[in-house]
Amino acid sequence: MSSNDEPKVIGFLCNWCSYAAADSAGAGRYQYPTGIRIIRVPCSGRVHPFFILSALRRGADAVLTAGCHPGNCHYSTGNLIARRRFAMLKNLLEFTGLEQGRVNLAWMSAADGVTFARVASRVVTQARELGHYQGALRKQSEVPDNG
Amino acid sequence: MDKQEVLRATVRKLLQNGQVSLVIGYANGTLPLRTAPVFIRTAEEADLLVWNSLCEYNLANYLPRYANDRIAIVVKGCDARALVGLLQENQVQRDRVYVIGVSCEGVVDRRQVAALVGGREVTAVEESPENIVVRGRGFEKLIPKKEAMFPSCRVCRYGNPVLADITIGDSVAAGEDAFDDIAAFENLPAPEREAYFVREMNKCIRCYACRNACPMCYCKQCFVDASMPQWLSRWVGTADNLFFHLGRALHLAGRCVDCGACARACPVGVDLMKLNRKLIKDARELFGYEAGLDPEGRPLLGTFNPDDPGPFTIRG
Amino acid sequence: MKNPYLPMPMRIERIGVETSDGNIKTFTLSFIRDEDRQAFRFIPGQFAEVGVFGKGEAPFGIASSPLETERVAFTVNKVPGGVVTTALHAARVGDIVGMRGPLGNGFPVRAMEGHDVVIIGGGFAFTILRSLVAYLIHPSNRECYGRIQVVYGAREPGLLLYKDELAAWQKRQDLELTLTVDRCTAADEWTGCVGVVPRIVEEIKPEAAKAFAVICGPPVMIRFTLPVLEKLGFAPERVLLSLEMRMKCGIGMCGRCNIGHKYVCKDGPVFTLAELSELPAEY
Amino acid sequence: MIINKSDIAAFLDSFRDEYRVFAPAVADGVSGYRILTAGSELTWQGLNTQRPPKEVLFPQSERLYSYEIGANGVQISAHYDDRKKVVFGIRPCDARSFHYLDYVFLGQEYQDVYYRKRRENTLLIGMACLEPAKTCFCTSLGGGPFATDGLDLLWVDLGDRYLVQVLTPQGKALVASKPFFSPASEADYRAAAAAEARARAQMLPALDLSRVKPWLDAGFNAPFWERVSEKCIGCAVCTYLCPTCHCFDLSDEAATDRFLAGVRIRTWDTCAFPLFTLHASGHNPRPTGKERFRQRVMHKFCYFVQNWGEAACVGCGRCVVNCPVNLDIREVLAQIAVQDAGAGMGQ
Repeated sequence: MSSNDEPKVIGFLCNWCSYAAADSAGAGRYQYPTGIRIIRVPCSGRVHPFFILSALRRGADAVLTAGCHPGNCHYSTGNLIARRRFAMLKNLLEFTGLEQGRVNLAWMSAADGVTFARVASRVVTQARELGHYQGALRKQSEVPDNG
Repeated sequence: MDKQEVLRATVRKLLQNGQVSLVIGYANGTLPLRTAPVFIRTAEEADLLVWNSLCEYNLANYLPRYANDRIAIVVKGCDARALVGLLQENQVQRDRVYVIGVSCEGVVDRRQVAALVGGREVTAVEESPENIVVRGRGFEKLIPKKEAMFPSCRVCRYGNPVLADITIGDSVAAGEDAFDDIAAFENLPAPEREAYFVREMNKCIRCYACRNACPMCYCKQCFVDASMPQWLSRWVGTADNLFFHLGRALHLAGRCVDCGACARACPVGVDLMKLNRKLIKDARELFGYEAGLDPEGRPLLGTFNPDDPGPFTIRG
Repeated sequence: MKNPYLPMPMRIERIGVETSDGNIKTFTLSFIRDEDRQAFRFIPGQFAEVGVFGKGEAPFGIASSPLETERVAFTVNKVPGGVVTTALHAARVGDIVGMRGPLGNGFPVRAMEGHDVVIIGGGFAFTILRSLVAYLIHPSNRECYGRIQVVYGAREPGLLLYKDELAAWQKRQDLELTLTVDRCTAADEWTGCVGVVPRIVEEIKPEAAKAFAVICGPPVMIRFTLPVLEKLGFAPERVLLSLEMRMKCGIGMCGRCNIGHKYVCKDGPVFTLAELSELPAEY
Repeated sequence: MIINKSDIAAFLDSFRDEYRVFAPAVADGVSGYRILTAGSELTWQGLNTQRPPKEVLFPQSERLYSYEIGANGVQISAHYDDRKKVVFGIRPCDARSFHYLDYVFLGQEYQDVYYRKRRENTLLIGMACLEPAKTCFCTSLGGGPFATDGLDLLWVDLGDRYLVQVLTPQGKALVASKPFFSPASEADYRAAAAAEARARAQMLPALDLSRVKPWLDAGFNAPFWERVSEKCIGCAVCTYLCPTCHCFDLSDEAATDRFLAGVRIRTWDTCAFPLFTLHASGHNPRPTGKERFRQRVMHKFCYFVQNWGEAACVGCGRCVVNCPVNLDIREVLAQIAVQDAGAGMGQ
């Protein structure tokens, strides 16, 4: 993958932590890769598995979900629900052959600009190493005789 | 009396004394190797009911349709677990349903039989306690039931209904399920696993028989039909088929009771149980959770434990 | 061979907001290709599939006059959850949309010649009736028809469509227009009738003997208006209704808009009450 | 004419340059009409495939056109398929299904260009059924194991060779253009006639459908529909696998890699799904399984007869074999045939 062919990473960032962390990374001038596209969500618990499937289906090379540390959820338990759901999703996707490193979950606090920059770099670097996602969620079986 | 006679007598009485107005059970089908769901409203019709190893449907699927009737339903072990799931999720009111449990030693899977007779048409079938005998033009084959059985039945631990107002039949020994099938698949290299699912997904015609045969798929609007946002393309191809099956499996995570109704309904034999049983295995291993055992319990993904494992979380 | 699935590209020339709630807009489309402009001819009551590229198509009755050949107008109600109507409402002047049509049978304007016409409309469904009225009162057609009475009702004054045109029609001598609303407040400064459409029809007592009645509106309005027309002596063969159904192809192939053996897209959308009484009530 | 079985692979291979050859085959456990890349791949032994042959002419998913919006308007390019095709080994019932699809796609004011281009370029070589299945009921619908409707050629398996019945000018030209055919003898014709008699004798007695249409004409509101549809789970197995079901959906797919570009696609759709008739307003003329099941039966055995003079069913048995809950259309028809004539009149 060349440098102008950067991986596309979708970041679902919790409004109360990682989204603010991304902000403070910017303010603190911590470098993080441009390949990450941020979608703000109210809580990591809002990240339905379909968001992640859909991101992979429609062009993402990797997905990051980031929420508050367990115990620190703004809504008290959203991230704990998210963790269970994510465990099932990640295992199932990898069971069907998805490479490790395509779907990711991280915890951080609002002040963690450095953490955000590091996590984002790690996810993008992983994705770069994996190459563009061309797996089963991107394959289109052609009808053999469809002109 | 054999199970079928007890079943008929039970149903006759329930309808005669007005305890229920409808009974959902199994009747003989129009084809060999098939029974058919039957809806019985009079005591005379009780003689239509059958019990044999071809009672493959999970009749709990029909329950949410009859929210206003007092009904009785015939359930196997796995069906009873689905019913527990429906109670847990408030889709069925316990006091409206009279549960006729029948202890079950496994159901015959038409697909296994077809494979054993080389796809030839079966025109007659006979059942004995240990075997089934199938006949067709120019062949007759005796098949031990274990070989003809739906794969999940071979490792079933819940042949005895976990919930019933009456249980018919002697209790059956619980099997042992080590999820060897899933473990073996997990050990394959990732590209092989992906290639397997690509092949399976390419078979799918998106008829949604799996969804519609599943008692736990009762959503008023399925995500496949949503238009804002539209999750799935109408195009029937690998990617969207996989999205559908992953999405459905994830909706069933912690809810699927391994009854296999979806897989048996599938006209093209997509290996749906691979996905379902992986999630069942993970729910058990990661969270010590099993679906359909406790009507008062909470669904796996509707709850949490502060100590849930999270080895996958990444750090900077 | 003409491919009935290929849309004509059309440019949105004008977008008018019709109602006070902003949920109904009229889109005036102009032809991008000359050959389409020359070929496109329709009769009132026909519809077209209007498509937003990337979102899909939906059927809309043509709201403009058949005698206006430069452009075609559609009045679109934004339906919650309606992908196409939502996308159209988000469109801007200059955007390109697709159009397939005209489709369906339209009103039997030839058979109606020499007759009085009573046009009864309610709410948003008035759009194709506007096309019909415009056709009937056009100088080249007006003398072919007898008395023309129009009753048009809406829930409240702000929800009436085509207000400028209605005002112009009210000034005409050759058209009797009665506007009515279910309710209004003083702030509306409403001078028309108040009352539901069936009651107004009963009050104005159109003469049935040599008239056609045309009804378009919400099911409840139709249900209560039909008995009124029957009482007034309208024969079922002379009562015309336009039906709505979910449609995709518009040409009788995709299979979803049938009522009995008839397809609303190609055998309709206009049916006489007599025809409908022969069909199952599955609409 | 006669062709020896030993020549079949060569016969099929002789099409390769000009035609795509579709023949019944199994792939990943699912049988259907698939493209053969070599004549030697022909191994099919069974009768009806699981997937119907309609997909050769009317694929489950197809692109109708691509669009791209630019400064000067929109570029629309249609995707036609006019490649030459041979469907080899199609069963007589399946061949008849094309005849019904022709009514819908070619017999109306507008023609379906996509279907037409495929249809015009497709030759049908039928294979007579020597051992009809117990689920076959083609004879109830005017067909038969040796029926010829819609076929260019009908082949009858005579053991070491096939008797070839030439049915159309196209079939005649095909036979003339290939070096594999020789004249048949009287004995060959007698053998084929005997095979047909045996095949017919193996079939279950034909259903008497004479009372079905008259009852359906008046039976729309009959209470019958409540019970008969009760076990239906509302999936699309019967309609998708039906060779005559032709309903479809049209939808747009925006490209994910470009702005303002995409395709319009056509995909099979079915009266079994609630979404099929759901209005954007939320109103649904067929709100429950009962109405949707009724529509399927009515469409095939009443409305289609009214519009085209024949029932939209060829008796192939796919819906019978594959229904997840054994809702057997033969049983439904038999029940209708014994319904009280006046039962459906009430509103």
